[in-house]
Amino acid sequence: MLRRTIIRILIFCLTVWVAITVNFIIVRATPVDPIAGILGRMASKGQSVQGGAEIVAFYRDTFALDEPWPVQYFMYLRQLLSGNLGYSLAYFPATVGDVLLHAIPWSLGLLLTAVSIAFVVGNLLGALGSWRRAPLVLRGLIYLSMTISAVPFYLLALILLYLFAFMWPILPTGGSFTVGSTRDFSLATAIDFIRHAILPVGSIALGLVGFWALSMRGVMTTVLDEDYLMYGRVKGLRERTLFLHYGVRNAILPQVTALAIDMGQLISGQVLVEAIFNYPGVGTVLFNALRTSDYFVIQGVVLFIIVSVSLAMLVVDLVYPLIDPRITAGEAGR
Amino acid sequence: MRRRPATVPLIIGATFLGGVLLTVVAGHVLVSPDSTAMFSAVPNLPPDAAHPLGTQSQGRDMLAVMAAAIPATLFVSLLGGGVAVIIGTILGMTAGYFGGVVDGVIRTAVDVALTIPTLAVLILIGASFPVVSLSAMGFIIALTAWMGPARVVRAQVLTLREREFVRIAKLSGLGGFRIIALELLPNLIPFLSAIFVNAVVTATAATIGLEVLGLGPRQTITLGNTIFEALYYTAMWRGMWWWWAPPVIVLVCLFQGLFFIGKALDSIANPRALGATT
Amino acid sequence: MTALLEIRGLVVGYGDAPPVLGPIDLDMRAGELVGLVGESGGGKSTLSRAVLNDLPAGANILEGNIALNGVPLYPVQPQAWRAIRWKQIAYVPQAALNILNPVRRIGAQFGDMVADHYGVALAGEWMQKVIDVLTAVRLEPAVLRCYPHQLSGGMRQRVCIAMAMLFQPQLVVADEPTSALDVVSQRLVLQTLLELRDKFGTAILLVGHDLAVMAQVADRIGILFAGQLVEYGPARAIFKEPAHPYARRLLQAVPSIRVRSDLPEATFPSEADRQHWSDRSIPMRLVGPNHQARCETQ
Amino acid sequence: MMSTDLLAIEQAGKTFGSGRHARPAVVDMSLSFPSDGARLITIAGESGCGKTTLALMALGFLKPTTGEVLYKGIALPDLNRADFRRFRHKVQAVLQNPFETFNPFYGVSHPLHLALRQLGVAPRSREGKRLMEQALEKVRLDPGQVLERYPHQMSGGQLQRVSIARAMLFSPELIVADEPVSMIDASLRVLVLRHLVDLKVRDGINILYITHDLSTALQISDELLIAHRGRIVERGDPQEIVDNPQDDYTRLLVTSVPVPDPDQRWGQESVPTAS
Repeated sequence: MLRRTIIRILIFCLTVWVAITVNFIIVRATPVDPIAGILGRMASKGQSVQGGAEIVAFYRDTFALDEPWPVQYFMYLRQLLSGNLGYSLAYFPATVGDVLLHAIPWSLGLLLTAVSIAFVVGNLLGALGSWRRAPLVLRGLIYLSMTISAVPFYLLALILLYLFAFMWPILPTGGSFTVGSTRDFSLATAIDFIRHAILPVGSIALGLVGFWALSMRGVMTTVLDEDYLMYGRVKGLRERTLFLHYGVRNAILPQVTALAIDMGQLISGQVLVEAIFNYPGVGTVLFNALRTSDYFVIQGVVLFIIVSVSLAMLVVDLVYPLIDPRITAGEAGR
Repeated sequence: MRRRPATVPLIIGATFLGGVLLTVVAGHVLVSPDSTAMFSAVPNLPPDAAHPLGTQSQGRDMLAVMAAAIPATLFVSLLGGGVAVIIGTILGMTAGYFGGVVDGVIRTAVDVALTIPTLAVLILIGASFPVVSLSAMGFIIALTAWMGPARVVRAQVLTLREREFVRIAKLSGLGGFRIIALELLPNLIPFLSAIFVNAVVTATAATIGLEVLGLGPRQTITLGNTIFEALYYTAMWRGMWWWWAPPVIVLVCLFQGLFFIGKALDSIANPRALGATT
Repeated sequence: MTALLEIRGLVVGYGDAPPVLGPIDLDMRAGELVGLVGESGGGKSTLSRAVLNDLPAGANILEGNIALNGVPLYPVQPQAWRAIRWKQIAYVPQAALNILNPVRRIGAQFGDMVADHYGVALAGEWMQKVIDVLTAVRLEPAVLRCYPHQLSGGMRQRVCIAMAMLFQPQLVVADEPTSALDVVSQRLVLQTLLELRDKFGTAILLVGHDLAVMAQVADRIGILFAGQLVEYGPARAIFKEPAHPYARRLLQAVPSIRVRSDLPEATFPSEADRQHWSDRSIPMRLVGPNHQARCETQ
Repeated sequence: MMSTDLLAIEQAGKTFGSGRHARPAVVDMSLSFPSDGARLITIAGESGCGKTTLALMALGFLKPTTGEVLYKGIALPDLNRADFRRFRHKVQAVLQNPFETFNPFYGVSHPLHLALRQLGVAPRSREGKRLMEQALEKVRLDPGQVLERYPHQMSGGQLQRVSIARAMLFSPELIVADEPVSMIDASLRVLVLRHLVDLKVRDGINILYITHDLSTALQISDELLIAHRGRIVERGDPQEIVDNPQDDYTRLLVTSVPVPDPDQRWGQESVPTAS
């Protein structure tokens, strides 16, 4: 148990280190001086660079750009460890950290809501659909959700956006609040907030439901073939007991692992959905940074995504033994 | 008793993909390929007889754009998916068959790569080195899709390796690589075809994703670039549905087609995973 | 004396394909241990699953019936079956790693049975009963707190026997209960079954492939070949005076642990032999007291 | 002491894993096949006693952690290329599960073809056909029927006999038979074993028979070794061991084997204690 945890944490550290190093290499591997190059590119696009000189000076100092590579690498690691991701070029003097801090709660809320809805609905749908006496309507629903989930989130987002904000304009086209509204703790604010979240959450959840339903159904069909289910049935147990305690309880375990594995894909998809709805999360920050070549924000967001996905997977992996008695009890019993 | 459960999804999948290809044919028949050029037509025209899918703001004919974009996108997807499967298969087989340290290294690499959201890395690469050619895009995209094949192939090889027929082949004097090629590979063919389709799906999603963010090959017309431009020039807000809808619909059909074919191949490769309802 | 279990003209098949089993006529008395042997695909498992109303998907009873205490079990009334299951006919499965729910403690799995059949929680009197059956199979009550993978194969199999005996059914069907166990555990499991039979008067239908095991525990032995019951009689009569050619071959193929003897010449049964053994036109006839076989008169 | 045995396993031990997870599968097992005359040696024991690990070491598939396996007096890792090739050819095996011994992708003839190619004979040549027919006739299979089929079209008994025929192509000196009959119907087991005995008597091939079934071991072996938890606990003449077991575990094992006679039932007094 302890061994497994340590190995898992080591893999986490390795992942983060690889990500950070790749980041470092990519920046240095670009043929031009990163800072000058970026400022130059921005200037050529006609964007004003407030405090350009200060930024250059700051970077030369903190990242020791005049020193040889190993020193640069060391300085870079030290800055990162102290949480310093640099300045935003577009919003100077805001730091990348500030920009991220504003965006993270939005992204996290969006992700958690969508994933929880989809995980519960999808698994329930898949489990029920694999059970012997599932009604035809349910099976049709599963099939529908499965075909929908074959389409990436961002395309679903475009389609939903057109359907519910343009063709049939019942929902806002983007943002998180109506522009100019006062954000107080009133019911109207809450409704406004929810109305803005429906489409982004919906396009992610809709894309995920079929995915979970499909894989749950796959796992359930193997579970249904298991000896313990046959034995339970011969024992004359009720369908409900068999379904919940013998079927779903066993099938949900591999689903949780799958949740961890697909986290990376999930977040990649969310980035685009946020950008399409102009939702003020990390994805939109990234999208805007790409448009303005705000290089350090791009770098910061990418690092942040990698670290948080790794962290999420680490947590799932460490929590998993708690729900699978074969791992914990197995170790204790020996 | 033995029904081929794969037939129906295979037909549905082929129909969707057929529809996508038909668009290309229609484009070549109905409009000149030169109509993809800027201002070869009046901009912002809704669909009519001369421009069956209308024109966009830079005066390109949308049907001609689609006829050019679909092959370009398919090229990137197939190249990316194919390279990913080759890399994944080689790594998976090596890890699974030889085990030990080799396996440990490859498995850790796969685990680490799976943890890293690939789109994020692609964004970083795309932002640092502007991608110029479709082939370059294909190879970069392959970096996002090799882990799945490597995992699946490794797992398959691990179970096959313990099968007694491998021992018998060893007793007949076959060496490691010949055992992989002669005894293991033939049994993996159905798996590999299913894996390939899945890799193409992953590759397509990643390509389009990058392009929609504006990080695609700049000078080329692709489905993703078309969507990016439509969004950039606020086509939806201007009511120009003929600009953004065709690439979206073609992509939806492409993904549906690949989904159904992948499902059919999956059920051939792994009959146990078949749902009771199919 | 009426039989506990009567099987009359039972035919089982998949759709329109030729039947895989039957017609079978067989009866069991209360408290009796009947052994069914035969090669794989011979129909012994299909027969036991018909008794349990747990035929594999697609298989159906085409003709005949099974009666328990004179009451026909088919056609099946789902509600009535839940009442018969486990209270009257229980089951000891083949020892498989996954026969018990891997993510539920043994105690909870006993609890499921009590709750679903009697609608009460596992406590008080019921808890005492569970502890009693566990003691009867030589297990500590502590196993109730264990997960299945924490027990050895032999222990899991004894848990299954305890589960089968909890409601003191009249009949227990045991399908190859020891085929996955080593001989030491096999002996323990079989002797436990015998003790419980003596204690509760439960009849046991034991399905197996090992004639030597049957010699140790069975009162009567039925031999199945190609879906037919070819011989049925008291264990001693089967061993001393086998009548059917397949039964004779089967016996010849059982090596003894006592005396070393020469192995028979390696002649494999020909297609013609197999055709002849499964000839349905030959009726079952009495070849000795209580002993019948499907063979021509000598 | 110079050993010129055909195959000798000398105090071989095998431990899987390391450190806290170390699990010794085989401890100090020795046995040898002399170069003169053919013998059938049996290792009997329950699952997990180390018998299959030993078989894999004898075949050179596993390297012992301690001790060594010698072929004609030379430890396996020290064999030169030519000698190792000879060892590979002359020490053959029949494995446990006939349905897994054959690659489902190919026909039943595939392993026979592989063997012939290894011997430098084209499988489709007249010579190749003759060799295959000869080998199949030794196990009383009709070559015409067998060679055209796929594994799933045959019974376990038939497949196991094809496996024996495959081994025979190499004119082996030793065949390791790892539970060759445990997956075969009871009525056919003895017949397949009979073929093994014939190989010894008729063709002069040594047999290492690995089994959990003490009864068949008694019937066919010249020497019997009882394995328990990775160690050989008793060895000697089979009848002697069965009649008069010295070791406690052997005694428990012998008394637990069911006797096929309703008049010799287990006594209630000697129920083994829970394991």
